[in-house]
Amino acid sequence: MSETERGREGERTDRTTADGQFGRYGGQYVPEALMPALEELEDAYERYVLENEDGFMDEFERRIRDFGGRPTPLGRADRLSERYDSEIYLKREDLVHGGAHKLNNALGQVLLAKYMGKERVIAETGAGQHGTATAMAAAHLDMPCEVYMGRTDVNRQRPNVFRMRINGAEVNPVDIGRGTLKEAISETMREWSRTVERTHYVIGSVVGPHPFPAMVRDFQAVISEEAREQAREQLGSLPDAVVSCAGGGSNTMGAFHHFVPDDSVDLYAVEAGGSSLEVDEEAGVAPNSATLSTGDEGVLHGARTTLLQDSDGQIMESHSVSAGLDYSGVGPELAHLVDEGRVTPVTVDDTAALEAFHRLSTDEGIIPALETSHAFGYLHEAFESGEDLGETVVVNVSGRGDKDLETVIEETEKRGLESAPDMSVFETGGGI
Amino acid sequence: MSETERGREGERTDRTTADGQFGRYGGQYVPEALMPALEELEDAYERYVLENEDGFMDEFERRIRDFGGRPTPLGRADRLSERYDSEIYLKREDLVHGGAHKLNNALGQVLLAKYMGKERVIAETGAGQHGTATAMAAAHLDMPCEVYMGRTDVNRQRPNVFRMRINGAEVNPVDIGRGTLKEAISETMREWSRTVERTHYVIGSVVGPHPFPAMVRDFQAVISEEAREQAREQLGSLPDAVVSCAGGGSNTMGAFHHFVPDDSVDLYAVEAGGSSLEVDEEAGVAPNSATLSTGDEGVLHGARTTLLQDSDGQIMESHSVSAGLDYSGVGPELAHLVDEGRVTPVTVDDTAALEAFHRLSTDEGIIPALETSHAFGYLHEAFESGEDLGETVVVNVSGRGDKDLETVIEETEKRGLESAPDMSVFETGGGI
Amino acid sequence: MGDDAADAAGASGSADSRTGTDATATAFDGGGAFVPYLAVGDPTYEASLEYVEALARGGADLIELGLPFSEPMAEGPTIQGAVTRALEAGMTPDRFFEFVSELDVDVPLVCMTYYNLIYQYGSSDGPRSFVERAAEVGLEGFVVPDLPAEEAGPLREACDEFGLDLIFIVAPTTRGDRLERMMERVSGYVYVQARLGATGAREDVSDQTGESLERLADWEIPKAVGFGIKTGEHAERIAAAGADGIIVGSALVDIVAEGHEDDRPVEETADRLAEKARELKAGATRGAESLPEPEHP
Amino acid sequence: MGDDAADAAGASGSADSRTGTDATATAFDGGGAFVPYLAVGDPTYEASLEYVEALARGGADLIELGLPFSEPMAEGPTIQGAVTRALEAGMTPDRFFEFVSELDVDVPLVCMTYYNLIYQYGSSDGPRSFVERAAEVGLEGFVVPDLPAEEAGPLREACDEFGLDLIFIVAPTTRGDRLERMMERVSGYVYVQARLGATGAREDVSDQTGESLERLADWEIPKAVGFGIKTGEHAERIAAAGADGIIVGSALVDIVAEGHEDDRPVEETADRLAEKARELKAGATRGAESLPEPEHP
Ligand SMILES: Cc1ncc(COP(=O)(O)O)c(C=O)c1O
Ligand SMILES: Cc1ncc(COP(=O)(O)O)c(C=O)c1O
Repeated sequence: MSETERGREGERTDRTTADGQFGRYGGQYVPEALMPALEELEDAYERYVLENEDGFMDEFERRIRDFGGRPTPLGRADRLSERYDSEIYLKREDLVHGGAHKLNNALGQVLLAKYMGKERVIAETGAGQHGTATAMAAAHLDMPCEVYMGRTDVNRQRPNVFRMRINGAEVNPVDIGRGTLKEAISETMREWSRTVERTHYVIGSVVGPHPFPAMVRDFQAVISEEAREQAREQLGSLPDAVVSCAGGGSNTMGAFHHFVPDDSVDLYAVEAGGSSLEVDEEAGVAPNSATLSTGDEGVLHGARTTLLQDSDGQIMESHSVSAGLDYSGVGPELAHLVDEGRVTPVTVDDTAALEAFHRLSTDEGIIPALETSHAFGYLHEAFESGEDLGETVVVNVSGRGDKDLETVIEETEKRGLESAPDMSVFETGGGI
Repeated sequence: MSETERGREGERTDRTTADGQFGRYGGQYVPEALMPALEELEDAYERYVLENEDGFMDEFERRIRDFGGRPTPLGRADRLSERYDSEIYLKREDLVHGGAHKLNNALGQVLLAKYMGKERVIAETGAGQHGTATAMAAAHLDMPCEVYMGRTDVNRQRPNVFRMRINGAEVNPVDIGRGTLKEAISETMREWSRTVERTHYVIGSVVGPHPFPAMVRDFQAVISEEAREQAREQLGSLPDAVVSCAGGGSNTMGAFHHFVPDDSVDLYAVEAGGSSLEVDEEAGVAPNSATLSTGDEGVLHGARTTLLQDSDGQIMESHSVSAGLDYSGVGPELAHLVDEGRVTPVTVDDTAALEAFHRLSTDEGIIPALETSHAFGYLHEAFESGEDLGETVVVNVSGRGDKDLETVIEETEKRGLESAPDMSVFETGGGI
Repeated sequence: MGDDAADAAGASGSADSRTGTDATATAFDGGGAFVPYLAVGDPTYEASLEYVEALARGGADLIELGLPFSEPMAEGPTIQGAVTRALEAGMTPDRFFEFVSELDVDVPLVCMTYYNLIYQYGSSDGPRSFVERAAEVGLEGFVVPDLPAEEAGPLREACDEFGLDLIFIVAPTTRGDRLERMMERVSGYVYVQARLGATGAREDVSDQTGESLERLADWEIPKAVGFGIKTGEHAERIAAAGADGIIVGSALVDIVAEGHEDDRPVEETADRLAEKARELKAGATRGAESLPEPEHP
Repeated sequence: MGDDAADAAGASGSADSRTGTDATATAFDGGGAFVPYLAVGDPTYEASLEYVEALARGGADLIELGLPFSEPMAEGPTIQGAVTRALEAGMTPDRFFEFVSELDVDVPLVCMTYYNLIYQYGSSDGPRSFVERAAEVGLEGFVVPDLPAEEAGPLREACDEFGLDLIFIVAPTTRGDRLERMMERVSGYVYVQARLGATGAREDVSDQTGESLERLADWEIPKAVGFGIKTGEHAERIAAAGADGIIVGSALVDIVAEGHEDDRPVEETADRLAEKARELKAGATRGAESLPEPEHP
């Protein structure tokens, strides 16, 4: 297919603004019933977020500071810096209320729903991080909240389900298909179609139909806004590289956004390489979620973007040890930045991510989320293989790993990783 | 016993400085083997902490900012403010790295150990909060770390044991007695006696022999230093009251310290009332840990202070639904401030604390630690009973409640609390 | 893409240049048209052939054939179930086209599927290959639930090229500008969504239907109402409210699902489908007959 | 507290004004004194009486009687076990004093306990009541592991009032100023801690012992070495290094614990204790005899 055809295909013929398009990605591929809601949301996005009508952005900034704990630090990682003979700095989104960058977006959207006069919010969640962030934001802003979560995920992410319930949110298990994130998103879209007039759908990443990718990016862009300023203050210059893990791409876009115009700053989006980059077309399964690296263009959950799909266009299941990266799509803007060569997509497999988890924990005293561990896995592989990421590298610590302890221990043991601490303290039962 | 006798008893005859005394409390009641270490520590405390020798305090402040996430916000609690018709502000120590104020102290002490040339640190832990904070700080500063923890606690606080191990700390189960905090402290003291020359003991609260109570307070005082400044900036005045939960008293002393000279600010230390304020002398058990409210003077773990003890002077076991408040002693300075009438000790029972846990979670989107919930329990009881705490009240949110989810759910169910969300989402098993 | 292309795309969907097969529109000529939906390949290719033929026997005026997509974002649980069964039994776009070729019915056939399958088909991205192949096997048009008019330019273009219809769904929330835009683009018939929510058979027939039909009163294209029609009586009421046809999916898929779960012979399920079709067709016809003579131009 | 009181307290412990019973110091007169420790009430009040008497029979020159405290901060696991058993069997300060009254031995007895029990005893806070009662039942002094010289003012004062000894522990880490301070306060004998760590029987006898004894060479008070002495041979080596006596706790408590766990008759355990006492006393005596004649003033 020629560039011209592609260009044509991506173009939209009668949109009043071009905001929804990132090169040939983006758009609004949703049931007609949702289109009016998207138009309403576009309008609200433009007025409140872009133009700060009624002081919306002022209130958002105040709340994400006082409730969310911003700004988060940019701190030097002493031992990693020594290890790699380079200045490694950590942008600490793990310190945001709730333990991940997810609240930046959830708080922004729930507040927007309030300004729009919506009566309730709904959200999908996979591992439960976005669901808990939305539940917290909704409790904080006194907004009824329902979260859709696949039954399998409900059962394997109990602590996050507890947290949502304790924050007063309803959790609706989705008993369809495999009962994981993909089904939860589809079900939330359906629920939104049913109740669209009074409900806002708080989507969890820079995915979905316009204006979500742009709006979620804008709420997350506070990460790079702060980091850029902090780097200039603390280092006297911009970093040479920013490294971030990419599932849907929200922490990535947040960490990259304000650096995109800085040509000297290399941007690395680290995807989950899972157990292998090969796919099993027959089974419809990709043993990874390396969408940017191995996927191709298609339409999923409301947007044209890069996807994991078979040659027919059926969506493939992704697989990663990290639930938050386990998604078959990726945000359209990130897909575009990769096409443009502005962002370099790389992958890190499950084992390397686990090793990086342990490395950061013992070297720096920060237990990262398994998602985040992928970013550190790449940092390691790059420096170990002699690839020079530059003199100063900022890694975005998208979240903390408390939620992942059981998984990490199990997977570490299964693999017999040397870098892991042994847990035999539990085995020698004392006589109490 | 007359005041004079008490004054005499508390006096020390040949100390060069009076720092170790808070009225008649404090001192250094430790085995002789530890005395030289305490003298060395006093010296280091004076030079590094009080006089900022070698820029120690500068480094501490930088690290507690960039690694620990300080300053933490002082944020308005909108719905609580409405509920109580008073301005309620939250000092957000739950946002400190690790999820509690504990890191302020742990980071300070591990850094001090480094400046002192120590080769390793040891710490006791009960619920695991101080142990995890110390393990994080030790990993961050590249210091070997061993944590002593009662066997019972090891078994019931698995996630925190995982976190310590993952941060590279050794966890040594203590197979003595009931295997809880009291035994862990005694065992850590013993281990310190054995290896005192190369080891620093990172004690977890404002307890123990001088200089620990003063030093831990100084590391925690950053809480009130920030809060006082933030209150002046955000409210234009000092608050009328500061409310904080008290176990050993470190978050309390931290939250109170800079307000102590402000006579207009009332200070409330909220203790765990457990299931009852009565005690069972026969069994040696107090079904609470209301040391300030019900205990009396004695000597425990190196200091003269207020204790839960029977009439013989045997230490009584304390009991609270919140592991972090479950201690039979309290810091000597806090005991003194209560005697002086500067701090008002109050108690909140298990059930009221659980209710407050749910209230803060659903009203404000902040899941507090069970320890912290006691502070909110008092806030509620005071306002509901018509006692006016003032126009602006600061509550110290000493930690987050992720660690407490299982306990809360169990205890909530057991009590059939109405305020709690029901968890039946887990019961209707889907056909996956 | 230059302005020319954009103009061309824009023009292609305008009311006057609307192309497409006559067949689809003609299916509604008598009024009270019955438009059933089934997921192709549910529960197997063979059974599915029988079922579709049974619907034709039962009086279908036009059939919507679902090509299963792994993420059926607009469907309720019933059709999701059908889609899952069909995919598990190996349905693919190529098998779907084979199915259409093999099918022995003489009513117009429309393909209902999601845009990604259309977009990915063939050697180059873009909808053209899919439309070309659809035309070859004799399909008359498309319903694409995740393709609003705004994103439909390229598919509209390909449909024009091959003379196929592009049917849009009008939702209860669709108003004003959006209706205009859609009217310019639609061909064949318009799918009127009876109420908010995903597909699925419901007991009641929504009040929103009458309102929706009113908003479309001046559209010169047949209006078929779907979402939640379950019985002949429903069908009658909808047709009596002015719909040119009724679209029924979940109520039929339920019969397929039951047959599958209870392990009934294919013949038996086919007979039940035909019978249900007759009930619905009869209802629609009664409804249509109760209407005053249409004032055709 | 005024300066007077402070002076008084300071003075009371000075080398020349040191008071106390003669009994304790005298126990070391022959050199190679054997000082056993047992936790009173372990495992029962009655058995404990037999055990202490057995130690006296075995040649004890002075006995340290442990009054169990719930937080034995300075003890190793062996003595912690003893303390726990004794507390569970109902030992209290009053029962302890009763025990001392009832005990039929004629060597000096010293009470080893933690400061909180001393402080809380009686109707008023402060150590005086405890010391008064101790004097009444015939105790000769105190070893208080959590009471360093700096905190010992009030207890020293009460001891002076009732003529009892206050024994301090000198640790391997105790040096310079601290030694001076202690020398001014100590009476009866000084407890030389053989090495760092909590109490507990060990296989080796630490090199630190000789060094410690050297640091105390000019103290005019008997030096008893404890921590880790387990056999007659250990005892001999320690005494030969210049100790005036050896203190043995864990090795004896081990025998009590074994007797309890194996459910042996009290008599049998008492005999084993007496035998162990004889072994230790003999070793200490041999060690003392190997020394050059002391240059007493
Ligand atoms: C900590 C953390 N990092 C990263 C991600 C991936 O999402 P995104 O790519 O949108 O940042 C998640 C998703 O749950 C997450 O929890
Ligand atoms: C969150 C939290 N708050 C309070 C406490 C009580 O300790 P302190 O009284 O020293 O602040 C603890 C102890 O573990 C804690 O974890």
